Amino acid sequence: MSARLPHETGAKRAARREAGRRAELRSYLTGFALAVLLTALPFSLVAAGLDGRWVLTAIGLAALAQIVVHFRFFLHISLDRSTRDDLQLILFTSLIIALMAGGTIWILGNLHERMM
Amino acid sequence: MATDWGTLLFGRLSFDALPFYSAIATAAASLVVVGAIAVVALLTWTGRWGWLWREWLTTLDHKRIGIMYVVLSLVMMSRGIVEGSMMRLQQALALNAPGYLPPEHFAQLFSTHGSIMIFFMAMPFLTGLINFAVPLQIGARDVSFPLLNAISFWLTAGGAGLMMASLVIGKFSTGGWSGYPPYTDATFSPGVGPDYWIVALTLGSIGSTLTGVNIAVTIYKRRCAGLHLMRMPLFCWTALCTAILMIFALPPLTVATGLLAMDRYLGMHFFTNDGGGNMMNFANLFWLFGHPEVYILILPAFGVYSEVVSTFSSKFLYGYKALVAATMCIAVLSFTVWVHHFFTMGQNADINAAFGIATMTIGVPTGVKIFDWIFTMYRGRVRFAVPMLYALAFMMLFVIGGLTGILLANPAIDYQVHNSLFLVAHFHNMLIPGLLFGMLAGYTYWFPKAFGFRLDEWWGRLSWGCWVTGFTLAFMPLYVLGAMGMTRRTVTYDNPAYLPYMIVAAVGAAFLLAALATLVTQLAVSIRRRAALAVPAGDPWNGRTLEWSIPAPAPAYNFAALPVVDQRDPFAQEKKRGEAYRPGFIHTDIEMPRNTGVAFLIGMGGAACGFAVVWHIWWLAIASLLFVVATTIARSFQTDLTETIPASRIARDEARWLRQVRAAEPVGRDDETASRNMGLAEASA
Amino acid sequence: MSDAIADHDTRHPGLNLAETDTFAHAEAEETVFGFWVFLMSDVVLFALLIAVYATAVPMTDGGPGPRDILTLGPAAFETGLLLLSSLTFGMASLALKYEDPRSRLVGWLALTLLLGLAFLGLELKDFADWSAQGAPPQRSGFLSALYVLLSTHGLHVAIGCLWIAVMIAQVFRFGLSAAVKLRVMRLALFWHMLDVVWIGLFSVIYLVGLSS
Amino acid sequence: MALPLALAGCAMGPLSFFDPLGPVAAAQRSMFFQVVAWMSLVVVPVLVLVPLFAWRYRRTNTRARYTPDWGFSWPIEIAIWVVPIIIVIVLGGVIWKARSLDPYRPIASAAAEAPLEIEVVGLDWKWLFIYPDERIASVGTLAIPAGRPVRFRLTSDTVMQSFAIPALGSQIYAMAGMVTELNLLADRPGERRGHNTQFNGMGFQNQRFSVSALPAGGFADFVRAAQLADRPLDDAALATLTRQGSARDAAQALGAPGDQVVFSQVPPDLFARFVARHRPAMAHEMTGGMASSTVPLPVADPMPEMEGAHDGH
Ligand code: HEO
Ligand code: HEM
Ligand SMILES: [Cu+2]
Repeated sequence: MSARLPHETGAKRAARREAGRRAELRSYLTGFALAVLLTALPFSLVAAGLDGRWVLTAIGLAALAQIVVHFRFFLHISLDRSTRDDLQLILFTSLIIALMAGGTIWILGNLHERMM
Repeated sequence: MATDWGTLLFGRLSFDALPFYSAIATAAASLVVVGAIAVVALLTWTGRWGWLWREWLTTLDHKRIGIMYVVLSLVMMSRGIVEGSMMRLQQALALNAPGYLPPEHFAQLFSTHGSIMIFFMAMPFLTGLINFAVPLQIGARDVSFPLLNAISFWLTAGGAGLMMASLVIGKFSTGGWSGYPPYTDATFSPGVGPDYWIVALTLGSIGSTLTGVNIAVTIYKRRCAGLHLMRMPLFCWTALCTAILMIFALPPLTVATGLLAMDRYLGMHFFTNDGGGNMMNFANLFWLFGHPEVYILILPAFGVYSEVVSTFSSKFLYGYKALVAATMCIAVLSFTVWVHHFFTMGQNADINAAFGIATMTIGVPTGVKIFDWIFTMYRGRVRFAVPMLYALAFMMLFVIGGLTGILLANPAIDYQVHNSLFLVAHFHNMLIPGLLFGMLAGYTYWFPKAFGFRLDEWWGRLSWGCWVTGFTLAFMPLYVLGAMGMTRRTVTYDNPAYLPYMIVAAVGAAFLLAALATLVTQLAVSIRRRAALAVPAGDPWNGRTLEWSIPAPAPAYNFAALPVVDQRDPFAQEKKRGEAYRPGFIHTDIEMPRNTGVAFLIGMGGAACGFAVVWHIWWLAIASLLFVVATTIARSFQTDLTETIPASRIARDEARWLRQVRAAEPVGRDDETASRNMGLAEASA
Repeated sequence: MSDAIADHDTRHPGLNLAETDTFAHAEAEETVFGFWVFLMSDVVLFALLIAVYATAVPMTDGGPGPRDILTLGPAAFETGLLLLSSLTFGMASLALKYEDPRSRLVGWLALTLLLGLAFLGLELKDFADWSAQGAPPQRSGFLSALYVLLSTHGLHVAIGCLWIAVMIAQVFRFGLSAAVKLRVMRLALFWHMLDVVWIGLFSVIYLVGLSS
Repeated sequence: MALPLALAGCAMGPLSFFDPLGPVAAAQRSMFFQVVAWMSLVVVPVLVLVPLFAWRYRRTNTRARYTPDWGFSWPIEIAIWVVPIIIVIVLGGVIWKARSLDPYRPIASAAAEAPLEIEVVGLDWKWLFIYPDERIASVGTLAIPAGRPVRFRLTSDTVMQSFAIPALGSQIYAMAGMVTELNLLADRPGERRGHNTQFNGMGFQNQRFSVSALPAGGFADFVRAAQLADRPLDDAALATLTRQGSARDAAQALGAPGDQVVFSQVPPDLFARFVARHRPAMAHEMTGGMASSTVPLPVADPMPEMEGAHDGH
């Protein structure tokens, strides 16, 4: 697994590098393609003038999916053991956002209803 | 046209901004000016400018930054306490009479007092203690981002400077520390007051956010070998949780003050009465920050108590894991209760009940902590040193504040006592015996590690006595007054039944002033007696954690060799096994960040920008902003940012210290406060 | 540092330099992680602004609402620009990691910069158009929230652009030193996060605002 | 602390819920004692154990046992978690039940009468009470019939304020352009006071009023007297009221004695117009879109004076 096995020859190392690079390039391109797709989808729903609850749901899901795509392919956050630290951080942040933003909308929505 | 040029150059600034509107304001402003001149004169007289610049203003050493935070905090505390006492005196005189303070001055006082105490007394104090102690406790040489640390400090200092400036130039907000619009919007407060409030808080909160990042990363990434999270001293745990709270709880404040600034400066309509504004958004945002904030304040104090109770009971901390779990519970729960600050705004009963119950839930882990400290004393050997006295007073008084907190947490009861002096009593009951006693305990506890000598015990006890008496007299009557319906922020009243309580409270405030005075005296006396109080061996309290295993004062690089730890309370175990004070085998060169004036410049640039924004001096605002940006960019082009402390010097320092240790006579705990205590503890505690 | 660093173990988000530059990789563990923590704080700020915006949508004070001023076309175009810039920054990251010739790294960075500037230009044009239609931020609570939410993101993009420019200068000045690499890595996180935030923005402001 | 409060009882003055005049305040008072009692179960042990342990295990007491390495015990641990949890559950139940004290919730009363409607407008620094059905209004004094529930609807024409009559019950905020509600009941005649609890400027401390819960006949007399008194709430009177100053200042300006004024001939949609001043769209809904609701309030623009008084000079 290690990148610097002492007995590795120069040529072998270069080949490994090239392979690594191609894999990463592919990953960026995949991410880009998925992101384009997940953007185009909700935009076209709205552009087509569709409405209803399901459109809102679709917008939300597409956004969520695209965020995951960005995290996975551009920010290289994965479920690997070694990257759990930042995944936990992201999950904690999501919890805080859910509490704060969700709470805000809940409470202000209720106030709006009762006071305006 | 001349006037246009004046506006262009000086914005709203004019001679009217000077505080000649009342004798008291003029006097206060003069005091600030005279104080500043005196400091400058003293520095010039003693030729200390170079020293100040080299040793302090440009330092990146976490210990010195920590010390500067505490100094800043003590200076601001002096102002805050004087202001609090002025209000107490006013109210003692204000039965059917105007008293000696006009309403507007009184309103400025509670606004500056609250803002200063929270943002420029409490926050710097706890940040200072964390900065000083955490790297030492985790066996690190510095925090993760020393330059950022210094920038945080200088931004905070810049904010504090603006608070002081508001005393001399212009007026401060009259909207309280929570600054609710629409009162603070341009329609109702067109002056500079709320702008000062916004700008000072913004500088402070940027500083705190960056501190939070810095401390969290330091604790995550800089622990010495073997120091697993579950082996960390409790103070580090509370520092970590506080740091996390800072990272996540300050954004709502930034949003709240930022949007208010948009209203005031650009005529937008976030919180205005008209134009589709909605002040309820502000209340919501402010308390999304405000509630976690009070736990940012209290958690480090809890950490100090954990260290202190264990050390001065000569005993293992009871329930370490429970304390860790309770700390984390408090940190997470603190994000779920903010609505209890505006139960009376109009949302439905279900929401109020949900948040009321969530609020009470925090009482459970808090109570666990208190009982854990109680059982730490159980079957211990309790010594009544000053930090322990603070801890004991804290436990007794804090539960009363907790009880009243639980009362407030019940929406139906809060409908009655909200905005009353009952609430003021509650939060001072948490803030003084809880936070402030903790900070003072920490200050007394770590002082010898910072300066190499202990604080005078007698004056410390006297000060403690004044704090406890003063607090009790000044704030317990407010519970009754609140129950009698007296509102907060009231400059005069007409109910004679309030008067006796008000007089008692004023007497209490006098004790609190005395407490401040004795604290200052203690410092002066200790400096004078520093030879007798010196503890060069570094362990005056028979400490248990890593910071006590190094000399006092701690060297710039903290540890000659980075420690390796295999259990909790590592230094206590080392001493027990007779392995303490062993010289390091090999010393290596140590790279430390080189001093730089960049942080100071950025902080002052930020303050200048803030001042310019307050007074609408746009050229200066733009210039100072550009200056900050340019400084940052220029810094990023600098190389050679570290300096090397050669191994030989480290070996020499260490050898000298070990000689001092060997020369020191070990003292038993009975002699802890005697001058024989050179910082070497007797093996059998 | 310990051996753990020598393998693929990344303890920070973003680019993993383990295979190509062990020294910078070891440093990154702390530096890049720290910046990521800061970004989380920033994201919370955006989340709150979005929440405030959501509560402000009905507060039009009789003035224009979302349907009156928002249009899908420009939003889609702006989204495309940002998305493309994420890809170009990804290419820059690879050029950095595999220590390609300097010109290639600078080229990708410059392209990203251009895309960022184009985005800003379009956003400013939107603002100008809306103001011309009688919908300046001072008109209502809704419009205040709209402009502030968008321009907070815009301000971040502007900072990102300035940062890219500085990094281009630093690449010329210092080459691919560890310090430069670490800065570009942090910049990459910043840039990608801005795009993530934009997903939230276009979904809430444009898509939800214009549907139903 | 509870004891002196309880003893103080009526000595607590006219602004205290410890001397309640209605069921809401009475319930709040009893809940106060209930919470104190439950909390005492854990607070008292702390107050006892801290000095006890500190003294018993003081360093000089060498007879006490010393176990430096002891740091955990399951029984203690369980007790210190479980007992508070139980108390929180009990007190949570108290809170859950207390939802019936929601200020918006109408109060049932023996009398089958509909609640008395009162509209409250927060001004700087006085409250204007409008009795829409009676077409009267008052400043500096609030008269209500004892035994008949009252439904308040509140708004503010200036910054946020909080309306409180502690002896009757809950307080609630009033905000410009918005309407909050509060239901209270005085279950017997009596005199108390009310005030604003939310700081709103330099006259804040004067924003108090007297509250008279009158017997049914007394209230009818009050209404009749007000209707007969020749002090219409016309544009001039409104302009005076909305100027900054206390109720006493307003009374003086209107040539009324003392610190109270009672008005007759109150325009029917006055409250709606106050709301509409700050949120035009809302008044439409409130009045079913009647055109009159958007007629602007003929009040003097309070801006110039406000600048001075709020920001000081
Ligand atoms: C350091 C500061 C601090 C701390 C630690 C606390 C802690 C608590 N606070 Fe307080 N507060 C603080 C500072 C403030 N509070 C305020 C306002 C405030 C309000 C709003 C009131 C209103 O505006 O009308 C409520 C409801 C509470 C509740 C509580 C509760 C339940 C706790 C709990 O954390 C207390 C927990 C402790 C307990 C309970 C005692 C020990 C526990 C034992 C013995 C175990 C048994 C416990 C149970 C069975 C529950 N607070 C304000 C007002 C701001 C303003 O308006 O200007 C401030 C500054
Ligand atoms: C030590 C002596 C102190 C005294 C004499 C004192 C006194 C006062 C007084 C008289 C008030 C105004 C009460 C009112 O609204 O009627 C007040 C408010 C306040 N105090 Fe203190 N206080 C002290 C310490 C502290 C400390 C240590 C803190 C915080 C760490 C603090 C935080 C506050 C806050 C936040 C307010 C509310 C301000 C507002 O209404 O906006 N005080 N204090
Ligand atoms: Cu709170």
